[in-house]
Amino acid sequence: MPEMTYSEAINAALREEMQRDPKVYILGEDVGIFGGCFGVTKGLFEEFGPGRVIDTPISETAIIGTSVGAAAAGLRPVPEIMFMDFMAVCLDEVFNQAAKMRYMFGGRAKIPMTVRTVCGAGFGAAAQHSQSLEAWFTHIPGLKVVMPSTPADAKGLLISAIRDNNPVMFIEHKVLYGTSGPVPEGEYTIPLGKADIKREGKDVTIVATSMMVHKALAAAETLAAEGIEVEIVDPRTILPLDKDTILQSVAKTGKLVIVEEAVKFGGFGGEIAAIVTEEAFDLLDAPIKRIGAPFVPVPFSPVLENAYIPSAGSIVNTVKSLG
Amino acid sequence: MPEMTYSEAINAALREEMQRDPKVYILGEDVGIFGGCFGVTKGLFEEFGPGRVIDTPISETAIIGTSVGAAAAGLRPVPEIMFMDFMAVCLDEVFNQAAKMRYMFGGRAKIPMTVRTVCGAGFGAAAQHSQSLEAWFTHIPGLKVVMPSTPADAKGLLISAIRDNNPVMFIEHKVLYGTSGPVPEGEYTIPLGKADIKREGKDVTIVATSMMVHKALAAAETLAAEGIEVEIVDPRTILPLDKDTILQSVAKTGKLVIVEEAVKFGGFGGEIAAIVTEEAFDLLDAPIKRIGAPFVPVPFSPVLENAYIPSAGSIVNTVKSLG
Amino acid sequence: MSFSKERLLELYKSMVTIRTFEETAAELFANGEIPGFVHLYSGEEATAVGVISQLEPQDYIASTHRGHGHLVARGGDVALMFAELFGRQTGYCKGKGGSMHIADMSLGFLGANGIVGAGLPLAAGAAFACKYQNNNGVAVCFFGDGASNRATFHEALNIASIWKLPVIFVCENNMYGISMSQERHQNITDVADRASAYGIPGISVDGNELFAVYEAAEEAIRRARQGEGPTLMECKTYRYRGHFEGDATVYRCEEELQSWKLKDPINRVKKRMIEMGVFSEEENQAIWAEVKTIVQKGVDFAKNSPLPDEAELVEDVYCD
Amino acid sequence: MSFSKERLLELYKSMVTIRTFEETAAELFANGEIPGFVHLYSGEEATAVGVISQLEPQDYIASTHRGHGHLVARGGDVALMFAELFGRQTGYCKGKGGSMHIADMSLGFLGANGIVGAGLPLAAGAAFACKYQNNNGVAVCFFGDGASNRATFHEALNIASIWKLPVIFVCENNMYGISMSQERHQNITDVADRASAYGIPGISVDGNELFAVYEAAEEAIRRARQGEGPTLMECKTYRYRGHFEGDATVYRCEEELQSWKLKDPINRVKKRMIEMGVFSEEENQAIWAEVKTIVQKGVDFAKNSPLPDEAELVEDVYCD
Ligand SMILES: Cc1ncc(C[n+]2csc(CCOP(=O)(O)OP(=O)(O)O)c2C)c(N)n1
Ligand SMILES: Cc1ncc(C[n+]2csc(CCOP(=O)(O)OP(=O)(O)O)c2C)c(N)n1
Ligand SMILES: [Mg+2]
Ligand SMILES: [Mg+2]
Repeated sequence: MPEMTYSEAINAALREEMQRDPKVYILGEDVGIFGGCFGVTKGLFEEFGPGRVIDTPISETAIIGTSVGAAAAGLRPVPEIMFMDFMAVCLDEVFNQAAKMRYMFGGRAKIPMTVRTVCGAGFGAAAQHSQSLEAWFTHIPGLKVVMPSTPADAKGLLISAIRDNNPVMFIEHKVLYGTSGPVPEGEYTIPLGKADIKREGKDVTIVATSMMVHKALAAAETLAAEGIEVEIVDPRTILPLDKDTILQSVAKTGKLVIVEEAVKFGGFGGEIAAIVTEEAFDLLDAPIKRIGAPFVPVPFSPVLENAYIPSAGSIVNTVKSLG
Repeated sequence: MPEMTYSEAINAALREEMQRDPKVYILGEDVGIFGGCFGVTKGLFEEFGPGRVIDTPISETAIIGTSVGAAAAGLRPVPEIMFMDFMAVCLDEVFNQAAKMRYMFGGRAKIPMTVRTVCGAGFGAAAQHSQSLEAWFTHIPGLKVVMPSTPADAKGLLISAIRDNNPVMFIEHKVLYGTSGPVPEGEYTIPLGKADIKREGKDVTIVATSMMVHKALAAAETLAAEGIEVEIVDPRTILPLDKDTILQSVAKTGKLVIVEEAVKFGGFGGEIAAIVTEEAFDLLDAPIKRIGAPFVPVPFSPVLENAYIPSAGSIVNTVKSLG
Repeated sequence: MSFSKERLLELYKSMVTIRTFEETAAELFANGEIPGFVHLYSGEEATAVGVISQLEPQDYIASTHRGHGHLVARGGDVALMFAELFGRQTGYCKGKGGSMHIADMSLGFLGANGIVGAGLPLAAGAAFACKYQNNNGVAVCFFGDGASNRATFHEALNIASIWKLPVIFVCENNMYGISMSQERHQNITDVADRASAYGIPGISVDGNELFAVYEAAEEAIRRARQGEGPTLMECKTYRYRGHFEGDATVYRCEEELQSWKLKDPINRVKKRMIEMGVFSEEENQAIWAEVKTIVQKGVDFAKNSPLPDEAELVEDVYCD
Repeated sequence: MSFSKERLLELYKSMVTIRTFEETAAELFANGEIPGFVHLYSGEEATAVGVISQLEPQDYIASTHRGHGHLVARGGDVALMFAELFGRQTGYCKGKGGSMHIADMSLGFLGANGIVGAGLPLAAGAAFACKYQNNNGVAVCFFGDGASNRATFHEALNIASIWKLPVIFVCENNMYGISMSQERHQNITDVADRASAYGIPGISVDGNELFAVYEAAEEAIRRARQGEGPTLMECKTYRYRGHFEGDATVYRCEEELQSWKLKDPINRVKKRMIEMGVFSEEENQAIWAEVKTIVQKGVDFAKNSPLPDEAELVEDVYCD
């Protein structure tokens, strides 16, 4: 399989879907002639022109609001919100409009919109450009929420998201853009709502999302050297959540550690922990442990930011603490 | 103790704090001559005049944004957002500005703002006027989140919120406005971050918030008749969360049911469940059960809305299912 | 602007249907038969009809919390509307939406909306879809004077202007947003003056005068269809009833209401039609009676319709 | 507007300090010594200085992502600024904020801001506090041409107008929001024209001409202090560098940049001052040298400052 970066994989998914379906278009700030703030949409403007790769004013409410209206009227918009932290300026359009229209209208509308956005710390971008806010979106019926961790997942999941007839939040991680991995040749999709076992193991289950999958993989290497075999479950789609795969893994290992980059308190990890406690209490041999960011905004100074982001070391220690 | 409605208690807290501190003012849509959409601010305009009880345009971003600026400049604004569902149109001002300014500025700012807003279903107000979105706010470091369930709590907590030097989300429940209860005479405050045991019991702990405290109390009566004594913990402030009181109760009962009106998936109940699993796993004699709304927007039709809102009956059944 | 007799009767009947629908809804609400919030449109009929009567099947409408009039003008089925207000299974939204969320996608009616100002970007988006697909469609967005102070107004008008979208932004300036009078909520007299901030035409008309609304809308729709971009159109009008049913309207005076009733949009059309010899007072009575029957039938349909089944609660959230 | 020699030198020195600060930061960033995002202000100095030099101690400023120039003009300490850019414990924000969040509450400087347009309602709120406390203070908000399309612009200007707040909204129109040129992002030429939508005065000036900015700001500040309400003031200017450091500026051409360099705000003041006999070319050189020393000292201070301690991570979230 050819290697591609995460960024290239997303670019390829956008290109292929735009080639396949003329109803697909992308819009956002600087997605056109600039090629995207992180370069993800590079070349698309040249290929598809200003009618389908649309630079917008700094008007997030209009970016999402017009996308919802266009989706209701039959198109398949793929708006980009430059940083996930900015979602709060257009959240009404996502959660009171897009997510609820179908239900409020008695099943008589569909909103096939995929909002691409970028989460994560690690760039020294500080408190308003580094957050992981996926938990908010998982609490909203009507949405789907995707968080790919590898180039192959990113491509296959983005294609599925664009073809899905519901509003999807597609959350990329800025630190992952430059990472490479094998990507299958030819057209393929990965179903939304299907977790992936990123590493098999029998001793402890780790559920990790986005960037944290890589931290978990690094921790797993260290732990393997000490004879502890962890199984890493990457939900990939956190809404809908593939709880069966998680429960099956816990049934095997009896132990669960959840790792998220988001602030731990009120994070999505709590939902996973609660589900497992509720549905598989008897399978558990130890308390469920969660690892996430401390209860502070993301700090700027790299020394602090480093201390903020959950580390492979803390995963190793937590797994070991389970005995 | 005199009886007062929840609405009157809030009104009294606002009046007393405005009398006490000239830096306190209130603003919002129709809070002035109209007396508030739910009548909560009645009489304040007449008493304090248009300079301190300020009718605003339909501009939630400006309502909260100016409040943050005024708070940074030394005032103590108490903005009202008419329905919690509208918070999404001014969320940036709450979470990227108010909540983070102190931290981003290295501890050199304070934002003493109390945002009053209204959650909850039960009015036939449908999907955009009935939500309980408190979970969003608990995930944001820098905020405090209060959800009173009785008139006495509402008054004492609102006074504490207004005197607090941090941004506070004060979440009222529209169905509670008309309910009555005893309220202490004279000035009193209830500290933010201190749970209250609304009923003592030894068999099962129920943690319930806002309107659900009353459903839990009703369920407790039924259960008592069958010989099951539940203890009801009302956190009152969900951020900061008084986890000690919850853990102490679980230490006594060994069983925990969490009840929230919000959509269960991704709700704050998950955080409580996760904390207890993590910190008190060995105390638990049964799986933690959560009760919350199903994964759907709030429906309009009263028959559906009734089925949507967690009921005393479902609490009874859940408690019994723990054996 | 010249109308056949049939056309005039059609417009008139549409206005009468709106009024009758709303006054009937008011009674039903007062009797406790309709739950939730209801915002009625009585007094503003010329605006909905003057604009919507000119739309084609492929066009879109984004409405407001005060949306019944827009859907009636679009040819919505009053029986399905009442059934929705009553929360019945047979309603437009199967009882899941209620008054604030009635929609009819088959009529391009993108829904009433519980969020003030939310319709503006939605309409711009629908207009974008028309332009993108080159199908000659246009979109109309209704919104209030109060809504003109919301974020969405600004962002939607700016983007519609630079994208030259076929959209007509119709401000129904009824002088209040709940209790807040226009002179207290903005420092301008004509909302239409805001058009210049986006480099688009703005026009302010007497929203109680059907033909004034019609004429302005005709030009705005023409511009939109011919690729000349959006128009901001303001219709000055007045709501007869409270903001929602139950509002005691302490913030305005009886004289103001009465002075507007003298300019009643339906009466004005009626007078003109009688003058023009389009119909007699008798024929007018017959129209009201006919409409009343239709509306009453709608109410009966609603009342006799089943309530939703509890199992429906969890349906219609996602699409396959 | 007549200036003493001292006053002129003060204004000039402020502009020179901004330029020197920014060009030094650019070098440090290029060398990998400054982490994160840095948005530099070179070329826009006349705007910051023309406005801010007229403020009183009790006044407030809300700044932007491109905020260094505003804080320097307000008398911010360049050493503390560099320490913040370097993420040091001694920085303005103890290293927690970085370039995008530098604040100095003791100077009424409500912070740079990472959210475009967020400053407008914040400044209106600070102005409200001044008016509420009757302390004769005013607030100034800087924002870009791009920000003028954001929700916050609309809501803040409307509310400031009806509340007659002592606030000056200063649009730094540098013709681009990142890669998006003004002619692509809005259908008007002068952002100041949007003032009429709120019933307030709007004025557009050459933002590269210190005295033009000064004069317009003087009147706007006078109005604000005398209770006449807000002003929207647009300064047409240009940023010399990329949007952020690292931006290759593919969206604009070299000629455009060069044509603006001919209108360099610092050079224009310098020429005028030499003509007026305020200083000689030699004295001018001495000023640059003096500033360079101060800036270099600031850099040294930053470099020699300790990094934050890990324990500080969890401090400063809540206030007692
Ligand atoms: C974002 C938002 N803010 C506030 C409300 C509450 N609200 C509902 S209708 C209304 C007044 C609307 O006034 P206007 O736009 O003039 O329309 P009108 O009711 O006069 O037709 C308000 C404040 C809301 N639904 N949404
Ligand atoms: C709400 C929001 N949207 C987008 C961005 C990303 N962004 C940062 S600066 C910028 C351009 C701002 O343009 P302008 O307001 O003209 O200021 P300038 O950079 O030209 O000084 C953008 C789009 C942001 N920080 N916040
Ligand atoms: Mg109105
Ligand atoms: Mg700019």
